[in-house]
Amino acid sequence: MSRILTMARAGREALDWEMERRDEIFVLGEDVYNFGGIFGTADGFGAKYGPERVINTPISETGFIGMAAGAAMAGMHPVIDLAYIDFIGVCYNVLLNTASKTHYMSAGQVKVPMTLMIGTGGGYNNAAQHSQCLHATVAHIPGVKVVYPSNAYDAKGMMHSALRDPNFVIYLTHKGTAGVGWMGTPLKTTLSEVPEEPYTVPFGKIAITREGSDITLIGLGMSVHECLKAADELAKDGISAQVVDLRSLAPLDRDGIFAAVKKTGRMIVTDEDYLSYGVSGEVIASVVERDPTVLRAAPVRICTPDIPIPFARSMEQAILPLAAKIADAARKMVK
Amino acid sequence: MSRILTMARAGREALDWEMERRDEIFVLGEDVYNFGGIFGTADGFGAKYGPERVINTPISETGFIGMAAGAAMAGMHPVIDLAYIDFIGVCYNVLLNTASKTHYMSAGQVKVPMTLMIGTGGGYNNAAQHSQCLHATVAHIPGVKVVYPSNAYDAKGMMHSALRDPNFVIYLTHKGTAGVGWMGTPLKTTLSEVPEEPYTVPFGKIAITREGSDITLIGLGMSVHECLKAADELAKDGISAQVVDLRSLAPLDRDGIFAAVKKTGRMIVTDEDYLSYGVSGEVIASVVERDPTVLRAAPVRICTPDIPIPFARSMEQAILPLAAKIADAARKMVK
Amino acid sequence: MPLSPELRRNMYRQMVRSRAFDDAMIGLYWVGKTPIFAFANGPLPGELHCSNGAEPVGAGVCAALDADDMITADHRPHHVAIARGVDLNAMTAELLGKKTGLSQGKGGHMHIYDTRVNFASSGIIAEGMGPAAGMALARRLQKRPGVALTFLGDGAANQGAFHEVLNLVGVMKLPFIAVVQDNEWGVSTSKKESTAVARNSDRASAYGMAGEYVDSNDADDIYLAAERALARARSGGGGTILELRTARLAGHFMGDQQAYIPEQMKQIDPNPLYRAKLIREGVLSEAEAAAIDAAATAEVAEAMRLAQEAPYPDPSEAFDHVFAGADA
Amino acid sequence: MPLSPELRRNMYRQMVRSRAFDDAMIGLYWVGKTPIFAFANGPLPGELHCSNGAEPVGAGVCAALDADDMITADHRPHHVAIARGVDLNAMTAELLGKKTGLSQGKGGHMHIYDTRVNFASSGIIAEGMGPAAGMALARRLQKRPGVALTFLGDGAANQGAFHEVLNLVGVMKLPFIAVVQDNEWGVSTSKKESTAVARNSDRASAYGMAGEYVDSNDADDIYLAAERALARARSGGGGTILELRTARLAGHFMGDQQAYIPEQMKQIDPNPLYRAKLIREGVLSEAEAAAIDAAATAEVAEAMRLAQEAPYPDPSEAFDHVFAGADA
Ligand SMILES: Cc1ncc(C[n+]2csc(CCOP(=O)(O)OP(=O)(O)O)c2C)c(N)n1
Ligand SMILES: Cc1ncc(C[n+]2csc(CCOP(=O)(O)OP(=O)(O)O)c2C)c(N)n1
Ligand SMILES: [Mg+2]
Ligand SMILES: [Mg+2]
Repeated sequence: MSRILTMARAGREALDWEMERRDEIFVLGEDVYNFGGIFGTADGFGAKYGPERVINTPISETGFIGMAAGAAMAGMHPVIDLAYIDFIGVCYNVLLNTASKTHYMSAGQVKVPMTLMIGTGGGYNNAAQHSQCLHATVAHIPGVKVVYPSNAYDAKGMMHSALRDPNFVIYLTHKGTAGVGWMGTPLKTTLSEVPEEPYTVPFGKIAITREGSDITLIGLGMSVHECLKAADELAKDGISAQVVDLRSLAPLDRDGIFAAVKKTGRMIVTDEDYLSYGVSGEVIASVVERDPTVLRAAPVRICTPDIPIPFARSMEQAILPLAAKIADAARKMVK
Repeated sequence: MSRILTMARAGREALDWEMERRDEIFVLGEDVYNFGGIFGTADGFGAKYGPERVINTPISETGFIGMAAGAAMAGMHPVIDLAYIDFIGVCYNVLLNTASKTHYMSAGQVKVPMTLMIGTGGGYNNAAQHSQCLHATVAHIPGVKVVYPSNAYDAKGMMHSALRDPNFVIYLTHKGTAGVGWMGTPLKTTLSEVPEEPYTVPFGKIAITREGSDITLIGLGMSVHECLKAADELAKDGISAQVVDLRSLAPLDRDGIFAAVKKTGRMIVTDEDYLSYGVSGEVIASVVERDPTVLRAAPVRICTPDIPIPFARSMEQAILPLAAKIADAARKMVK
Repeated sequence: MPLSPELRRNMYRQMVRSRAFDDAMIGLYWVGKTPIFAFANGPLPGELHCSNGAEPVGAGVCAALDADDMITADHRPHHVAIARGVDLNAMTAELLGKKTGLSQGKGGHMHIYDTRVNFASSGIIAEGMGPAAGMALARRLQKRPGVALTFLGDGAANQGAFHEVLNLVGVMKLPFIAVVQDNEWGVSTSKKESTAVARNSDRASAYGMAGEYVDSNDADDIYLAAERALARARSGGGGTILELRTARLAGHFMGDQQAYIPEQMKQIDPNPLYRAKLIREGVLSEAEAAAIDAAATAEVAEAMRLAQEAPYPDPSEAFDHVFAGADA
Repeated sequence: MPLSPELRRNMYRQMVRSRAFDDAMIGLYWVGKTPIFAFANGPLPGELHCSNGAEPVGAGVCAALDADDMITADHRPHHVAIARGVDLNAMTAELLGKKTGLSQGKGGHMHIYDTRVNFASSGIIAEGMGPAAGMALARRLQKRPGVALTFLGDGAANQGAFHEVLNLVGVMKLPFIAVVQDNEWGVSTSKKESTAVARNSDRASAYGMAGEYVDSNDADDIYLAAERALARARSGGGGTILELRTARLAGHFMGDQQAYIPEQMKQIDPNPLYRAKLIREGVLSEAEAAAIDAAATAEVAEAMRLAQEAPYPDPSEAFDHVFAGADA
């Protein structure tokens, strides 16, 4: 049976299913016991699984993520809630040098199966230190898988995949897509039919979220939804836009991206992360290094510019990669 | 008067000149007092300037870089030695959220003039946690300038520029280019005529390190020298390669890059940092988003693949972006 | 300075100014956020961490400071900022994201900067530790007076930055005070659950520095303890961990129902207690106290009026202030 | 277990095995690096941090361990690895970057992993803290026995990770021991210059745990202190900071001239002292001691021979082991 779920509830369902069956999975993070984590992915788990498997931690991200890595090395599968990606600064070494590299440095002797859930993004006026995306920063680390569902179906399937993966997986969710109360009414396009049975969504495959023939709009997380909105606008002008959801940054589906761009010959990459040294450059380079001649026009990037996120709504809205900008760029490119 | 200097000595000369004249400059980091920092940039400064201005710190990178940021906010200009960029993991928050964003978040009330010197790179079998480049990681942060001299002339001029800049500047040096003893004989191409007088090299301008007309080889730090070696090889085959030294990642000279690529119609981007979500993608995207038709062939990236750096020389040499790979790719592209 | 009536009246005044400010902000915060709550809605969007209950900390410590002293505060900065003398109009405007705000709308409530009174704050836990130590170091190098204080929560004392910076302060004997505000909670996690010792001030011995705990949430006691720590710092005696029992009456942030707080842990409002004490001890008459209360309410109302009338920044201003100097 | 002759002979044996290993590595290290020194040259490239002088720490602590116990070590891991029983042939081959190495040449000397004996090490300062705590936690969750130990330097005790993890250990009462090896230096910076307290073991009170300092660099004393800490951990008594005075006779790493060390701080070699003590106390005869010494030298020579004869990994192997499972 399928129901329409939010991403947060869909992810929770997968985690719950796996935890019921596998003793090696436990959850830790700040306030996971009472609050169930930033998106409520462990909502109610405190009562259900007890404080041994749902561990409230001090505000010690280096300490508890390092601890999680050690538990993973010793046969557990920790699931960590890091709330906001802005906080990676205080624990980056564990991501960069420990969890991601131990398997390699030990030539496979040691496995580090752990899932790190992090919320990304802004758009709700939380200013420069609580609105960042930074997904390119974590995706630049070798030895970690980075996935980024943008709808409930993928949220559940990718959570199952993450929990069954013998590697360090960073599972990102844009705050605005999760469908949690404090971010307002869930976006329609994030809600999807979610089967009750468990299923996996493989990493490293893009999704074609909307078919189209004139132009390819590529996004991830929240920007997928901005692309979809833009595609609706463009349809009114008779422009048929294909929308690609990257879904997985590491591995990145370069074949899928290339095929999708080739189909229309035009590409716009949207990204709420900072423009430079990020996803947008990587995606464009991945296409043109195969064959620049598939492009009938110069590719365009609609990203957050290289500036800290301003607090005031007037300024923040102006710098975000919103649908109107995407649609404008698409119109210029197609005409 | 000019002399031939190593990068390390050239940078030291600039720092010494500024410190002699400006009380607000002081140096801090692990072992700077006795060892003068990783490249000896503060060699002998302990005796000359005393322990108040040359501060040996505990192994507390979050603590002392945070402290440096506060000193900068209060009118000083700290110069920090962080040794290896692999260590950013334990202090990343100071870079990401404090030093880079305070000026913006205070709407210009607070300035954070500080210079963070970091060594990058491998090639000497120091394995996965002491050989990384990670320059894309720091260059992705808005509000920080990231510069990367690759020869002695620029090392001095950019050090003067950094010390006179009212912003947070990350000054990177590839260990293999610095010309310090423990990395062996200095590379010829890093040594240059260095005037005794102070001078500045502006940030945000590429250097054309070698003129050429058939293909443009773009690099930074160590990979500039691999490009130069490749260009020598290619010259023997009658291929004229232009070599571009990016020198500055933030700001990035997109105009200069575009012009250099347009001139030859062919580009290879080399980078010792991990391939994905790095400099190579950004450089390629910067060109094609202006005009993909300047390219007469698909651009090629010669970078360190997305794997941790292996220890053994047989494996490390195989994954580094060395001249032979660059020359091979160039030959294929030109013929 | 002894506890003069003047000083105590002023501490009370700062406490009610801070409370009036927070109450006004809470009122405004809910505009546009009911019946459906979302951070992004209304004229005061984003997260909001109010200081209700912690006013004695700001008032008591700041009353003991000199103009030369420097402060870094955390995600809950209002009570400290106000007691320190941060421009109330400009601070109000900043919370509303207006052009007339301290940071011209760029900062918001966690990023309060007022260089006029050496005040800064930021939103990453324990982030203020290093910068405060650096401010203290800068003054020493510049041969200028000034003690640096960082205000942080009890939860923040478990961050690595706390340890690294206190060790640096200990080694360098910097004039530095870590004001640990013990409200027993870090979001929904109790101090008992998160902290291996009952008092963070006892951790001072790990850094060769002084530690003091004040158990009362009373401005007088806090003032006197701050004076002791400041005297130590000014005379070259090094740093102090000054831990102050306080309260967090309005929850972690707006929207926090505090259902996790057991009945016996309900916290007491310090402001009416201090008011009653000053009246009881003849420092204030009821009428004088009422006048202070009314003045604070009026001052905040005026600040709010000005802020609401002020313009929003132009979208293009987002691109200003990324860099200082020629690239600005 | 009491200090039996058998145990003490074995500790001595581990000390000389470790010394023989390091001396052999130092010899090989300089091959190809004279007259001009460069990290990259010769059959043993990269940085090399030898354990000469610290052998009693590895021998004394590891002699007290059970097979179930788990270790994370730091950039100076040889003495601990060898005393723990890491495969000496495979470890030697790893330092030489050979296919037969513990990590098939991927790790090098700072990244020694041998899951057979629950041993891991890594090169970022204090990085082993969290993983060791996690191993202890895993065992608790799995209802399996085992104490986790992390070996780190005195310099590492000023890292944030030290604080965060000890607090976690304190709160969770994990069976955990932080073995702080006090050799008085972190590279060229003295403990006095870098650390606000004389003894890191005194910092234990900041985490509600036990702290003990052993001043002798003597394997017997270290063994007994380790036994006390282990007994506490096994009986649910929580963690210990066990700080051990030790020595760093071969400098921070190869190439370090140690010119910064003043004459009066010159360190003493513990190995001949322990040898003489065991002979004096009748635990070993001179001949038995000589036999142990000779056996160690021979064992290392054989390991070196095997390692030198072994093949280098094929360049293409660099791409293996990035991920486990289907993507491997
Ligand atoms: C490094 C980091 N981790 C987590 C957070 C999220 N966070 C914000 S406030 C807070 C609780 C802080 O508790 P405490 O320091 O006691 O201050 P209080 O809120 O009680 O005043 C947390 C966990 C953060 N801002 N930064
Ligand atoms: C986070 C980090 N900072 C700096 C270094 C460089 N480094 C390697 S060993 C070392 C000194 C360590 O001193 P200590 O912990 O006392 O160990 P010892 O070398 O004395 O055994 C330093 C600074 C590092 N590896 N990691
Ligand atoms: Mg608190
Ligand atoms: Mg040491």
